[in-house]
Amino acid sequence: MKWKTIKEHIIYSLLRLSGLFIVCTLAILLFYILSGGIGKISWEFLTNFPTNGMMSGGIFPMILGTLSLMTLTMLIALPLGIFSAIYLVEYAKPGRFTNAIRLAVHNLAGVPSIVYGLVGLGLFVVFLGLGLSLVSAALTLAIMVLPIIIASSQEALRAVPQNIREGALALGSTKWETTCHHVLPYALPGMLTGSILALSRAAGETAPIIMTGAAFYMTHLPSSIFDEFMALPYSIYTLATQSSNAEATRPTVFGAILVLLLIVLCMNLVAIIVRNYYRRKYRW
Amino acid sequence: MKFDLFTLKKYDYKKIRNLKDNAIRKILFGFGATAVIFIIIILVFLLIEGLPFFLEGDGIDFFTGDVWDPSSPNTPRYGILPMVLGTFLVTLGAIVIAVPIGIGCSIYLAEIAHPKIRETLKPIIEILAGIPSVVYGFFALIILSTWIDDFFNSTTKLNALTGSIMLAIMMLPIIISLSEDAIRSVPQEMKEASLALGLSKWDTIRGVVVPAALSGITAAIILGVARAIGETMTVLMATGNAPVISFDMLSSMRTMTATIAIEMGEVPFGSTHYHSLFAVGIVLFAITFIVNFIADRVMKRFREKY
Amino acid sequence: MSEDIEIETRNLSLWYGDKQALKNIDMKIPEEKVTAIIGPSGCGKSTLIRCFNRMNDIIEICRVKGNILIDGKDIYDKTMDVVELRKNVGMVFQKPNPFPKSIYENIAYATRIHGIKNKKKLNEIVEKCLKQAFLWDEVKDRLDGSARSLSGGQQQRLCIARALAIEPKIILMDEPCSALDPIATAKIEELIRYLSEKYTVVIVTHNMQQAARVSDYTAYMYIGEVIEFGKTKQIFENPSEENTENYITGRFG
Amino acid sequence: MSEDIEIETRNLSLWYGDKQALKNIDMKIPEEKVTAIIGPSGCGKSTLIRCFNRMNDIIEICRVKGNILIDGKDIYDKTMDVVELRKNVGMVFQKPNPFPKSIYENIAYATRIHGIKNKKKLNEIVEKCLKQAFLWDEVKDRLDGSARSLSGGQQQRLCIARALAIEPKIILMDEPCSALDPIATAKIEELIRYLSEKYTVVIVTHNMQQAARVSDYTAYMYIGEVIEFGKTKQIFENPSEENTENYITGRFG
Amino acid sequence: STRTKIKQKGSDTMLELAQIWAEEYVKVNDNVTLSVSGGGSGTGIAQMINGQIDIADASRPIKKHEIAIAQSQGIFPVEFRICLDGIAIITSKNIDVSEISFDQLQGIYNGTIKNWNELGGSNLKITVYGRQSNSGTYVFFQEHVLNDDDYRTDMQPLNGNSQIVDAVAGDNDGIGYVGVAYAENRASELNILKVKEGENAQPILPTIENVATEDYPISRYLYIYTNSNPIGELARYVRWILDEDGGQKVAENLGFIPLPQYIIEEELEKIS
Ligand SMILES: Nc1ncnc2c1ncn2[C@@H]1O[C@H](COP(=O)(O)OP(=O)(O)OP(=O)(O)O)[C@@H](O)[C@H]1O
Ligand SMILES: Nc1ncnc2c1ncn2[C@@H]1O[C@H](COP(=O)(O)OP(=O)(O)OP(=O)(O)O)[C@@H](O)[C@H]1O
Ligand SMILES: [Mg+2]
Ligand SMILES: [Mg+2]
Repeated sequence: MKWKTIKEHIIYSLLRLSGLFIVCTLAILLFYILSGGIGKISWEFLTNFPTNGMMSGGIFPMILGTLSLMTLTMLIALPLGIFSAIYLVEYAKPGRFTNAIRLAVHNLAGVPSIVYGLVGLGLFVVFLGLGLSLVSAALTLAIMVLPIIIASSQEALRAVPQNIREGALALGSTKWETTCHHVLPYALPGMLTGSILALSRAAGETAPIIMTGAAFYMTHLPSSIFDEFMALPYSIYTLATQSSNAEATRPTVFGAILVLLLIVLCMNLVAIIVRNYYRRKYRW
Repeated sequence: MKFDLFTLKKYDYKKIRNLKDNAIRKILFGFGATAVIFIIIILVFLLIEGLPFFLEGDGIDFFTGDVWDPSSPNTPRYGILPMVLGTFLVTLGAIVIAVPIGIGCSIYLAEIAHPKIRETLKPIIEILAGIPSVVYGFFALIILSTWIDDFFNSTTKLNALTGSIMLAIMMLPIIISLSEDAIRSVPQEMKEASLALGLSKWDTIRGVVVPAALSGITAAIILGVARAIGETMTVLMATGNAPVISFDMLSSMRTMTATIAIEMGEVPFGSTHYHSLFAVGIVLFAITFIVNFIADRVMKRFREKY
Repeated sequence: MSEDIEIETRNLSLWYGDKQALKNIDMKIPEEKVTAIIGPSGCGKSTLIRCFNRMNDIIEICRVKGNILIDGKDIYDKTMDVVELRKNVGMVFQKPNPFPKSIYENIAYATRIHGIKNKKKLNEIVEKCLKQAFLWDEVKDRLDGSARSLSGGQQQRLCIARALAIEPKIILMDEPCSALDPIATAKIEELIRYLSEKYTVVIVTHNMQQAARVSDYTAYMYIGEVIEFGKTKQIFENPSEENTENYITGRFG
Repeated sequence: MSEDIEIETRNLSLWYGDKQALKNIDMKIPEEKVTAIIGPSGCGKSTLIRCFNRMNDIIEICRVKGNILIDGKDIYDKTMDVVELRKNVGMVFQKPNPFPKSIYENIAYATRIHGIKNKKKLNEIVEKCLKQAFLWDEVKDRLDGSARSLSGGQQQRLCIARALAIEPKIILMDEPCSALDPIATAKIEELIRYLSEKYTVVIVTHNMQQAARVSDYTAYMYIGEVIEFGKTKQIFENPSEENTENYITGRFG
Repeated sequence: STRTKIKQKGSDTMLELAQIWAEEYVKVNDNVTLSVSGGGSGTGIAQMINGQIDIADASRPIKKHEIAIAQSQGIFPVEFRICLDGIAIITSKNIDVSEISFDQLQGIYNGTIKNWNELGGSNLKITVYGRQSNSGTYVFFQEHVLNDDDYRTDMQPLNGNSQIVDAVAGDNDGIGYVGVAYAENRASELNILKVKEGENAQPILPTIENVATEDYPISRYLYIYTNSNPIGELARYVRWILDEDGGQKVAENLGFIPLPQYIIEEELEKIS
């Protein structure tokens, strides 16, 4: 009996250690990134063009590029994803076809981003003639996040209890009234949470945009969505691996990483806050 | 339905509602169909661009050849084996590291940790999951690789192990959060039943909770693996990218994803090399699709159980 | 039975996939009376009353054969407007399911979608329905409060008020008290008795005492069939089937 | 009551957070008899029997005052080994909850952890317990099959067998039949009667007929208090409290 | 906006050069928007062939079959030499070998030489670093030093010159090849080898002068390619690149070797 208690204590300690591992990992990562990048962050850094081979100046065009890429991706993917999820959950009759779609959506959510890049290059850049451009990259990212948005929106819709729908239908509401008044208001936060998380993943994606429209350096901001653009992840990648004077450009890399992390984490934070707020608000 | 808009009167309210209902149904169907078409296009396009490569007669060599050297001035060779092996070993390494830590951590979170600790740890895990892969890659490139080099005194800083460790850290959030869900969805009655038999908490976790959540945990691991297989930037920056057949975790390796990322830019459209990369894409797609499919199945079985 | 018939089922059968849940049910439910449906768990009580407002339509695997006439019209007819039907046949569910909106909105909602947008009129309707459901006094000061903050019994009465607001002729109740405590149950039962003056009420219950207390007619179901249907007093005191008697006297169930 | 006393509660009170769920309960449960606890929903029946094996310990907000003596020992004493206590006081739950393992493992798992590792001995115990639970004949050919593939009633009997395997002296049952059909219920009731020859059985039930059928003693609870406790026959035929009578005759609940 | 867009892409060796060109050029001529990307010489040429860009940067001359493919797509690449570059052979500090011949280099890179002691160094396995296959340096080295042999398969192909410098500096048995500018920048952490073309030739160190005079045997031109002879803004830009006080000066500042005047004249003639 005694030995058993000791043994269990050892096991609990090991389990605790694995929890600690996560904390340490994050702490180390953040420590390096913060200590490398915090000194670089300044108003000038955020609002100026890079100069002198990216050793000085700022990263404004990359920030702007990443943000506009996000916006465009969202404009394409969000309505498409959310409305198709509504169709699939609330309207589609189950059957082989719906099942196949469900399966496809579910499994495509796990397909590597590089494959989407490949398709984006072949399809949008070349076949559709959109060229290396913001819109090609946004379309590529949009089809990449589409399955994720659909899947998480479906989940949010399903989380609305059936008895709410039944309650509304029993009062003589039409299907759309039921969906619009009684399902969407409660599912929307969940749908948005999933979508924001998906988009924040897209914000950090590098591989697909290398192939579809990101440029390392541009002398001016893009003037339309058919121009190339600069983006934080691509700049980080290139500067980290190609720069002839790695020591001199490293602060810029750290600074860019910090900014990218902030953008992504802010999106995550918003998603988490939205979710927690509504989780507390609607407990079925 | 025959319907004249101009004769609509107030008392036709009911008709308007029904009309609206039908219109919206059609619009939504349109959206659903568009999304589906999008998704189908991906598949079709991938196949159109990749299949010619198999048909051109290099198909067999593709799967059996052990040399990948498409830009050789002598004889370009397209053997996918080194990259399949690279992907396999790097992923395996990541599994070995991430699975014990991941399961341990999820048990800790779900069953042992004080609710307050759980509530602080979960956002941390979510933050880890949200960090872009290029950041992990950068970390591997400049910091982790130096540590590995110092510690193992390896011949090269950028090697499979560096990649595996980084991938493990990227897999952990997926494994932990999904397994924690699985463990927490084991019904309370099940735990009570075990406790009521006079079993200790650890006996309950080990003998009842974990076995009951096993398919959920398995699915979590499989999904983590799918993520690792498909990860590009991190391995591109961390593993050194030599397309060799080697079983030494301290040697440089190249994965399928890295191959596409490295070479896609250099190929003239329509060339054999171009199609060969789509062929790699198809293989990668097939592997992740199958892995996800299995995870989906396992997960479904898990859900059905309760 | 000399009363007017409100709902009539003719040889009604129902399948969930391959499984038959209702078997050739013939039943005539009288107008402006309370009819209770009792029977052991899984015998098809819920399934049956969900046929009356075609709530089963939303279950994909469900197939129906036979006819149900309400006021003489076949509700499974192709020309039937289901939305309209459900307006005439209100339903109250086992678990109170108020919308997570304000108390006021819960009642005003259905009224509004059915075309009444006048604010004053809405107010009147809300008040009337809450009064009918014996809830007005308890909530009149907090109509804007969330319906979810009400107690279980109050929520259930709110659901009843909500059903009354669309002015149905029939009210179906599927074990409306099973989630409630005795005091709340007593209030709902009182309400049911009161409603039967103006509405046809069909109530499913597990609780035989409840059936005896509130209903005028009782149907006893067993594995998809209606074994016995008649005046409540007669069923409870002098059942003609042995199966019924066994169930009522608690020999099983 | 002339029997030996197995469980005795002395002035037992219990709170969930601020809410008192049990109020000064004094009760003496006799040995090797079946004691039924009845009462309307939410009155504290489950809470009470979950005190007997300290199952409430795992609910964080739960506080207990007063004493419970089992075989004369205070189980809420500091020196009490909870794991050991639960070994002596088995429990069967409302919903059958077999472990997702094989039928054999369901019974053998706890036994093995409690120190019996000999394969032959384990086999014997499994067989004995399944026989005691009237389940042996139905499952003897598929001991390696999943417990989840059994029917609800079989699962519940498996849970009872599982509880018997650790050789408790007392068996607590919290509405063991509420999820079962009439035939399965009848089997479990038969089993309870049989168990009372060797074990002290405490059963919570909603079903008064069931209490009347299986128990020797009955406790009637109402909002956290034991209103009346005595021989079953007497409680049902001649209750001394009006509240009890109202409940039993179905005037509420 | 009305600015002319010029897309430039290709050699990683020239990435920084191209970027600073762009930076400097818009200071003198704001009528253009320049976008610059790396990816490798092969990438640049391929995308030129695919009609995606206006200027391809290349650290090797275009290949015959590439010209053929281009022409079949209606693209006619015009070549400009824009500066000189030498490729330095580097090892880590602790390798006690100071010179190397073409034969030895070929042996190391095709896999026949595996140990430093075969070169008179200590007994250490050689770890070989090179560039990824779409790099011009990769191809140039393969053609001129390896005599078109295939690289050994366990060479670690890295994505940029700086990665090679990093890797070699941190690896006590590594060898790699990088542009001289990259080697010079980190000279203190590296062992830069003298190179001789034949067995009996004079071993030469890759200094600026030695490359400029083409004495150093692994020297090459860096190129840009346009589709047909450039006109308009594109022509102005190319002219500026070839200008002594413009692009050539930038190149010199970055450690590349500017073109002699007579070559500049030759190249200018290609601009209509
Ligand atoms: N959606 C469904 N799909 C498949 N089978 C169903 C479905 N709903 C009910 N059933 C089955 O139909 C039968 C009748 O179910 P129903 O819910 O009508 O019983 P009930 O009398 O209301 O029982 P309870 O008293 O437990 O509510 C049961 O055997 C049940 O398992
Ligand atoms: N974990 C808990 N936290 C807070 N309150 C609880 C908890 N469990 C039970 N209660 C409350 O304690 C009271 C008694 O509950 P208990 O479950 O013992 O009733 P019961 O008699 O078993 O009812 P039922 O017949 O419905 O099972 C109820 O008011 C209930 O809401
Ligand atoms: Mg029911
Ligand atoms: Mg209970």
